[in-house]
Amino acid sequence: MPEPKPTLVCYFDTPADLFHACEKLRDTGIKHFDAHTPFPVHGLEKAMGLKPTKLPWIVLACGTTGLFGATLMQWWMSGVDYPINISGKPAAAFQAFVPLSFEVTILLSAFGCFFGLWGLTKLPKFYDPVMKHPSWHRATDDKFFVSIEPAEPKFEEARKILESLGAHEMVEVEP
Amino acid sequence: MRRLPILGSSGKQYWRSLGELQGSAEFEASLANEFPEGATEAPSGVSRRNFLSILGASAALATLAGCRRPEEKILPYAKAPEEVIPGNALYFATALPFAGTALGLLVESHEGRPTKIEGNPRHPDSLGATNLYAQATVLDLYDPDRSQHPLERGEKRTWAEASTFLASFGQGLRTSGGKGFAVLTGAHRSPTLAKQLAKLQEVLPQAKVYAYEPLSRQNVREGAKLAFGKLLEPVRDVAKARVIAAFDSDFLALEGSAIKHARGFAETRKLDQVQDAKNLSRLYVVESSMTVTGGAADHRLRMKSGEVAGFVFALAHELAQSHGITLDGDVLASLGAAKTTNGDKAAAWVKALAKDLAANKGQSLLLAGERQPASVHAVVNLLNLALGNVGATVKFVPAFDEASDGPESLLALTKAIDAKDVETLLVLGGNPVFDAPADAEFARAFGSLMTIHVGTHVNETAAVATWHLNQAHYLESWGDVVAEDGTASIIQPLIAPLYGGKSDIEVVAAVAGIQGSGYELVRATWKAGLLDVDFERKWRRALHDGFIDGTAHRDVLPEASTADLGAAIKATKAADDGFEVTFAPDVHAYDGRFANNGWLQELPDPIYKLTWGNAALISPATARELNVTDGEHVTVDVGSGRVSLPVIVAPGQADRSVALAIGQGRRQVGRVGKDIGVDVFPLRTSAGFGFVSGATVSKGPGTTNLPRTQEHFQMEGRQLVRETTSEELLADAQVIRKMDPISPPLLSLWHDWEYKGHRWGMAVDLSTCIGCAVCVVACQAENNIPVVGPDQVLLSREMHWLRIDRYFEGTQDDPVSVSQPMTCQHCENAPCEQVCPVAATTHGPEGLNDMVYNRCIGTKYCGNNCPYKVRRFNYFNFSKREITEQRKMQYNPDVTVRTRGVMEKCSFCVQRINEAKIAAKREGLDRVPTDNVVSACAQACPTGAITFGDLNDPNSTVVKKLSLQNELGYRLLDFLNVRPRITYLAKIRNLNPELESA
Amino acid sequence: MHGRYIFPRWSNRVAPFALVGVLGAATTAAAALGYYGTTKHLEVGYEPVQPVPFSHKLHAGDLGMDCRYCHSTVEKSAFAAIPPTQTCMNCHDKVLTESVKLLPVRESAATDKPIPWVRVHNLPDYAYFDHSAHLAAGVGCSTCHGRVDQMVRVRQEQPLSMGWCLECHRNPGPALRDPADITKMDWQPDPAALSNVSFTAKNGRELQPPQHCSGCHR
Amino acid sequence: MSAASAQYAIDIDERDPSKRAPLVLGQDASFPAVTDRVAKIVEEKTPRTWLLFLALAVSLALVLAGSLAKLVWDGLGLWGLNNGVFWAWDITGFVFWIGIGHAGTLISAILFLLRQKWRTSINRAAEAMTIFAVLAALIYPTFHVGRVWLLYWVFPLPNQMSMWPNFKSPLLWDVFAVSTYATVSVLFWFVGLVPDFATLRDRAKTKTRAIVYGILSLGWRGSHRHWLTYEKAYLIFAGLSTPLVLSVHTIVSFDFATSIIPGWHTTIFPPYFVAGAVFSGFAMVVTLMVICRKAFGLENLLTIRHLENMNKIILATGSMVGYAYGMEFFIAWYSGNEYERFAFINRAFGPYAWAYWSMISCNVLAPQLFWFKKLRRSIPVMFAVGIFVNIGMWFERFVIIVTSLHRDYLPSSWSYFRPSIWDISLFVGTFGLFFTLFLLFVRFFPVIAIAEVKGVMPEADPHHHPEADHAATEAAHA
Repeated sequence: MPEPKPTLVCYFDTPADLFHACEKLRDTGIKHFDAHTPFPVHGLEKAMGLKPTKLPWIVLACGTTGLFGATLMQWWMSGVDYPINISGKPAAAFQAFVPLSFEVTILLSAFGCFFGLWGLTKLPKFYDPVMKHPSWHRATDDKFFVSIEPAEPKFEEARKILESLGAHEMVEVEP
Repeated sequence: MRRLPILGSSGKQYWRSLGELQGSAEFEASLANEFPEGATEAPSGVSRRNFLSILGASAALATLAGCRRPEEKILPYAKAPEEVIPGNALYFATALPFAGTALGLLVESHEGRPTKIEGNPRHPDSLGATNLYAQATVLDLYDPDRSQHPLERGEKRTWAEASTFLASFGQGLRTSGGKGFAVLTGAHRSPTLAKQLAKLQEVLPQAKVYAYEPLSRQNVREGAKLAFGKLLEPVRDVAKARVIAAFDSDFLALEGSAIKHARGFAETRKLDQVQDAKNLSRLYVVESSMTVTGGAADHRLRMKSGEVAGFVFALAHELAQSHGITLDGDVLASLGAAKTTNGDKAAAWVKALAKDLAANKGQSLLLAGERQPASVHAVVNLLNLALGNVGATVKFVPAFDEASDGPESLLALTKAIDAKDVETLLVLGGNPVFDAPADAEFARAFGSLMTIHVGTHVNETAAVATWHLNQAHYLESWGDVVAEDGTASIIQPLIAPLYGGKSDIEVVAAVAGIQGSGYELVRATWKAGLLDVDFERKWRRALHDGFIDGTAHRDVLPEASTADLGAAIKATKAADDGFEVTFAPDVHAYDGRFANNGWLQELPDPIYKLTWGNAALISPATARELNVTDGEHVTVDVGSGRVSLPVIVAPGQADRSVALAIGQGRRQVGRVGKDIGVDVFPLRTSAGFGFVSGATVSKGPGTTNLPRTQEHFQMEGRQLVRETTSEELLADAQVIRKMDPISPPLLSLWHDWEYKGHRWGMAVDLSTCIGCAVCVVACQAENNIPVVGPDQVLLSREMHWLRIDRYFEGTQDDPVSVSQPMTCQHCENAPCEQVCPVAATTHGPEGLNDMVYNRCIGTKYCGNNCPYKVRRFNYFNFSKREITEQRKMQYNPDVTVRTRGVMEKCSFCVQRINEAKIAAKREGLDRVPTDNVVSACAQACPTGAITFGDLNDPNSTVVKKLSLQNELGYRLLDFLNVRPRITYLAKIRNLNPELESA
Repeated sequence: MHGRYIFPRWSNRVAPFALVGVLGAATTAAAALGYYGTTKHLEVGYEPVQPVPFSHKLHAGDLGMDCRYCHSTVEKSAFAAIPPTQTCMNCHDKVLTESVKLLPVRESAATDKPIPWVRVHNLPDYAYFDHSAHLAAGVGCSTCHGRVDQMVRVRQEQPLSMGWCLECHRNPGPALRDPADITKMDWQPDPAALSNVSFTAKNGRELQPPQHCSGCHR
Repeated sequence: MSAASAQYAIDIDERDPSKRAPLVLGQDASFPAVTDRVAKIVEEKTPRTWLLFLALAVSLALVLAGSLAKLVWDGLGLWGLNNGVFWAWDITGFVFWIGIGHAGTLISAILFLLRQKWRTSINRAAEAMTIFAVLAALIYPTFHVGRVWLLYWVFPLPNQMSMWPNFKSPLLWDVFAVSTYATVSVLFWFVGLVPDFATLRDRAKTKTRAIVYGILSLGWRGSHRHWLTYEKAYLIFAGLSTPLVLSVHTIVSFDFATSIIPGWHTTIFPPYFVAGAVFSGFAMVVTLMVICRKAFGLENLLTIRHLENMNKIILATGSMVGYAYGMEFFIAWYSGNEYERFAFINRAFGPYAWAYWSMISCNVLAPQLFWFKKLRRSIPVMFAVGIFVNIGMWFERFVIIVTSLHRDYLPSSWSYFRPSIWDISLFVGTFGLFFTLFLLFVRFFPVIAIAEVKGVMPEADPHHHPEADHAATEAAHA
């Protein structure tokens, strides 16, 4: 196999600088880059040209499953499999099924949301090259990092752009 | 007639007797290893434990279903006794001697274990019902604290040793002609025992026989003597009476043939149509403290027991003066002298009552309480005679024997002992050392003798006796007994003596040197007696029926012979206005003999709902005067003795009259009765045997938390017990219905379930319910309901499935009282069911509200949501707590014994329903024949106030009972739309217009 | 900051493996409990050794004795009584009087001490099963007890669990037979009955096998 | 108290009263400062006082363990319950804790949806409190049953009895509602924690810390591709939790509202219970926050403004609850149903009047102090009121449950409930559990959502220009 290429990592001081940098990279048609920030910088996805996430659809699917699954289960268990006269009410009394169906809907939606999140973000991923950057510890503190992935064809172009914008500690980290 | 649960068309065959089996080896064997289901089904090693292990098991099996079950053994009979079908109950007829009469019983037996007592429908004094004590005797049989061996000065002896002793003892006596020997019996009514005693006196001419009963009926007999010149006993036929006047007499619950009285009373209160309200009887009660009878009265006048005599005299006088009742001149004169009426109300009563009685000649009935002096009984007898009631509502029959069983006989005995005329004493049953009148000083005298005590328990008397011989329980021994009206019954054993005890008959025979077992002796009596010709057939018939046909006395028609009456009347003390103390049997312990019976101790007394012990009842006014409240102690001093005990402030109690219950505070008693209640015998003298005036009562030190099952006796203006008067009812048949609370039309969100097959339901007639609480004990016996003890009752954790609610209306001092049996209503829209998260309580196709113990996880939510609060939770392992090897034998194998942590409640005796249904299936029937299921409460009810059956069966008793449900019927808390299956029939009082105003 | 710990590359593969492992273990555990935890597994096949090597195969099978000769109460009572020693002796005081195997029986007969048979079919005490009711409805011995006539030593054939009872109570048709065949061990439901489920006993009585709680629990 | 008064000076923005006071103050108003301030709590060496409190809490938790063991061994008879009052301290404690468990989710979810930025400083601790409170609450329904070893029967698991639970039972709804709530709260909380764990990981001085926090942070590296999904997930969680938190106490109230016992059977219960829950929840948050900010010097992140806002909510919900109390009485009278009327008269004047009036004074009267700005902003006052409110809310549940049960339809079955020593020990024990968990939380987890706080600071905005901003204010002054 070809020997693995390094990743380029550097950082800016303010969200604003990062924002401009990302816009630049995006406009130059650079795809394989990422921003690492201590908190979500608003509008950055536009600056990076990212598509919206599919998470809501996953949650919707789970929620619907929960709703119908729970209702169906209650109907079958108390109405079909073993109907019992309880307080003179009909065996399958849908009025009584509402609360439980609701709760299960929420529960499954929540699971969908939780696992969907980690699924889409491919976490947990304990090791990542960018963490090798000597000042990485500030990425979760007060600095705003940019990383150019080795897969990026316009790798060198990206480096120039970042240099021009005065990125700090431009380091190539081994994969 | 009500029939036994599993008696189908072929029911009678069960009523077979043990007679032919008696003596046969198999029989003895089968009884000797009297295993319950054990006989074929019980796990061995733990053999008899089956019953209780049910609960262990239900927990264990439910939870540990995971692991292989432990190996279980099955022990079949080696030789099977005839007619015992493992798993099927048998019923045998026998009789219980009680309170001067006999109760004919049918005893349910499982593989030789008597488990439940029912009344014998054909017996004149039980009429298929029972009283509290009959129900509880089966628990007594298995009382682990029963005396289990003969004792000589407290040392264990075998029966072999005891027998040799008895033989030599008798031998010695016979040589001396019985000099210095005396026998002390209770008020027994056994021909065979009488015969043995007679024989004893033949062989021991110098021996004496004394009789003593702490609740003696001597006054009644004396009263007859004073009025008619001979010892007679009254037999009342309340059913024929339209005006009933009871003077300090609890004849519906505790005096004489109470069940018969209650049934008769109920007859006179039944309504088949509204018009019958015209012919209801009217019950007047004059008494010092509220009794069951007083609670059922239409008019109740509270006065000291000591004032009753004066009142009765006044009444007699009034009848003679203004209503042309002819009385002997001397009597009339002394009546005039001795009559007293304390207050206008009493005066008004005399007039009104006299008028009502006079207007109902031949169909009125006067009764005097057993504790009232002979003179009062005499006057009452005369009035009954003069009013033409004798022969109609009351008959007189010859007394069973002439000997007195009153306190004076015990005084005589002590005198004889002190005079060294008596040196050896044989005590047959009873407990004179504990319950003798204080002034007899019997305990002292007793100690100075060589004494032999025969008894089922090691009581105070046994403890100090030279010899104690453990007596066989009446369910273990052969005997016979004569009912009030003379009807004789054979007492046959249901089980071989658990501890090899002997009956009093056998002991006397042994002393007299007569050969033969109890069985032979009893047979001998009757072979020589009525049954002489064709003996075997008649004997079997007698055992089968439970009584001997044609033994009832034909009544003697007495004539007035009042030579000594005048003097007696004058001699009758009138009450002063000091404090009076009255003595009555304790509901729990009776005269002390049931002090170790858990069912009875925990039974709430019918009026004030006290369990476990006794208290002094005082009126609210007196409580204010003494400045005491519930539970605070008072010291009662009658000069000869003083006692300190807690009070209950009792609405309806006569002012300055303190009611005490005898029989509690036993010193020598088993684990149940230990340290329960206060002994009041120190206050009871032969002079003040029924009641005594001139006592001093003062607030004493100390307080006791009284374990009562009801704390609030007001109805808070709620229509729980609905009642009206016959007048109002006749005026407006809908008067009860108009009491329905205003509520929106009861609509249901959905279609109701249909109940096509059986539809079990119950009717409770509040007009005839006297609140005697027999149903409560019957329920406890039938359904393996645990006893929880006073500490738990104090936390209101009693487990009774059926309770009797008591409410007082009117003033605190002089209230009217009503009682209402309360149990699971088996609501068709049961609120308890919907809240159970695991569906442990659900509805069956016949409308039963099923409670499944083994599914219950114990959230207790159902109990919260029950508007009637009839659900009971096993907060501890109550059933396991109280258990002993013997106790287990009483358990009903058809009812699961509940474990800790599960809810329980009335099941409408589902085990009886299922048995009947299965029996029907066996016979290929589609449905259970009419009235083949009777719930335990309905079966035991003396008045038939509770009826149970199939609401879908037009012929069933319950449907007939509900013929007036549109007028009198109502369902409790109906507005909740829970659709209870129990219908209450409103209480109808029959008031005397002249007294309403007064 | 130097010497900051950085996870090794392989650590990224741990998570997926862990996930698969946990899920796998959970499913296996559930499945195992579901199978081994039930009476179907625990009770069926229970075959204790009896104090007397009594062979149902010999008596009920080869000799063709009717079940009710010994279990005489089965039609009258909830309990199918274990026969008293008497019953054995009815024959065995003539047959095999010397047999060593029968020693305990003769002893029992002589001493009146019961033979401690080991219980095979055991229901919890809170479940009230009634033999007579089932026989009256036309449910035969073999339906619940299996081919006892082929068992040298009696063995539990059915789980006797509530679910198992309900199966039949919900659809009794296939188990119903002519009362005459009650003890017929080789009886097979006729295929017709299987298809068109009949809910009437052969004596014409309409059957409603209880499915409500108090049908079996009191 | 000098610190407090100091903030009081800073907190009102002299320059422009129309402008809200900033959410982060003074020397802490920079990214690294915020990180330090919060992370230090976890990193500094264990304080003595903390150990002391932990020891105290743990010993109480042991009381809990003991009480439960004894309870399971001997049976429910240990408690003061009787036949009639089948529920008392057990369900009271359950509803009490569940109620407290409402504030967290409310803050993190509803205030998030309402875009209330001030929530960021308090939501983390509040959510933690929620979870611990729910755990404490779960003890009661679990152990108040007679046969706890069979509790699994409430779940619809296939079994050889072929029995299913009863889906008509409010108690079953409860099981699902509460367990769902517990689960979702934990997930939500954890999602919020991940970025902060990453921060701790990257600051870690020791290898163990790095590994532990590394695992907890799942390897979070602040990638914006992740932030994008993350923020959506957070929003969805908020959207799910909002109806959930409302449903939970609604369903808890169904336990009573769907029954037929006077005093329980009341349609007002759902909103009234939710209001009460928020009420007690916020009271608890204020009580705890007041202590935390002092103990860990968080005055600049947890400003008076935060506390004041919470007190306003306490005042509002307290008044709602007060209104509900009044309304109950009106309806009881208006219904004309004698049983209803009695139930409420009995509440106020019956044997448990003492409980009723303690409830009124704690819940309705105490919060009224917050009408006054000075009191609303006074640390001691809010601390006291917070505690009163929680006492009052316990009494509310006690009053509803016990006074309704001890005297219902038939006077013959009326009784009086007295707690046993075991009722008390168990309740005290639950506090032990709660505080043990909370103390561990403040010591090892970031008590304040670092990333979120940074997110609401003006510097966080990519288009933020400090000097321009300054110019604007200058203009305003001119």
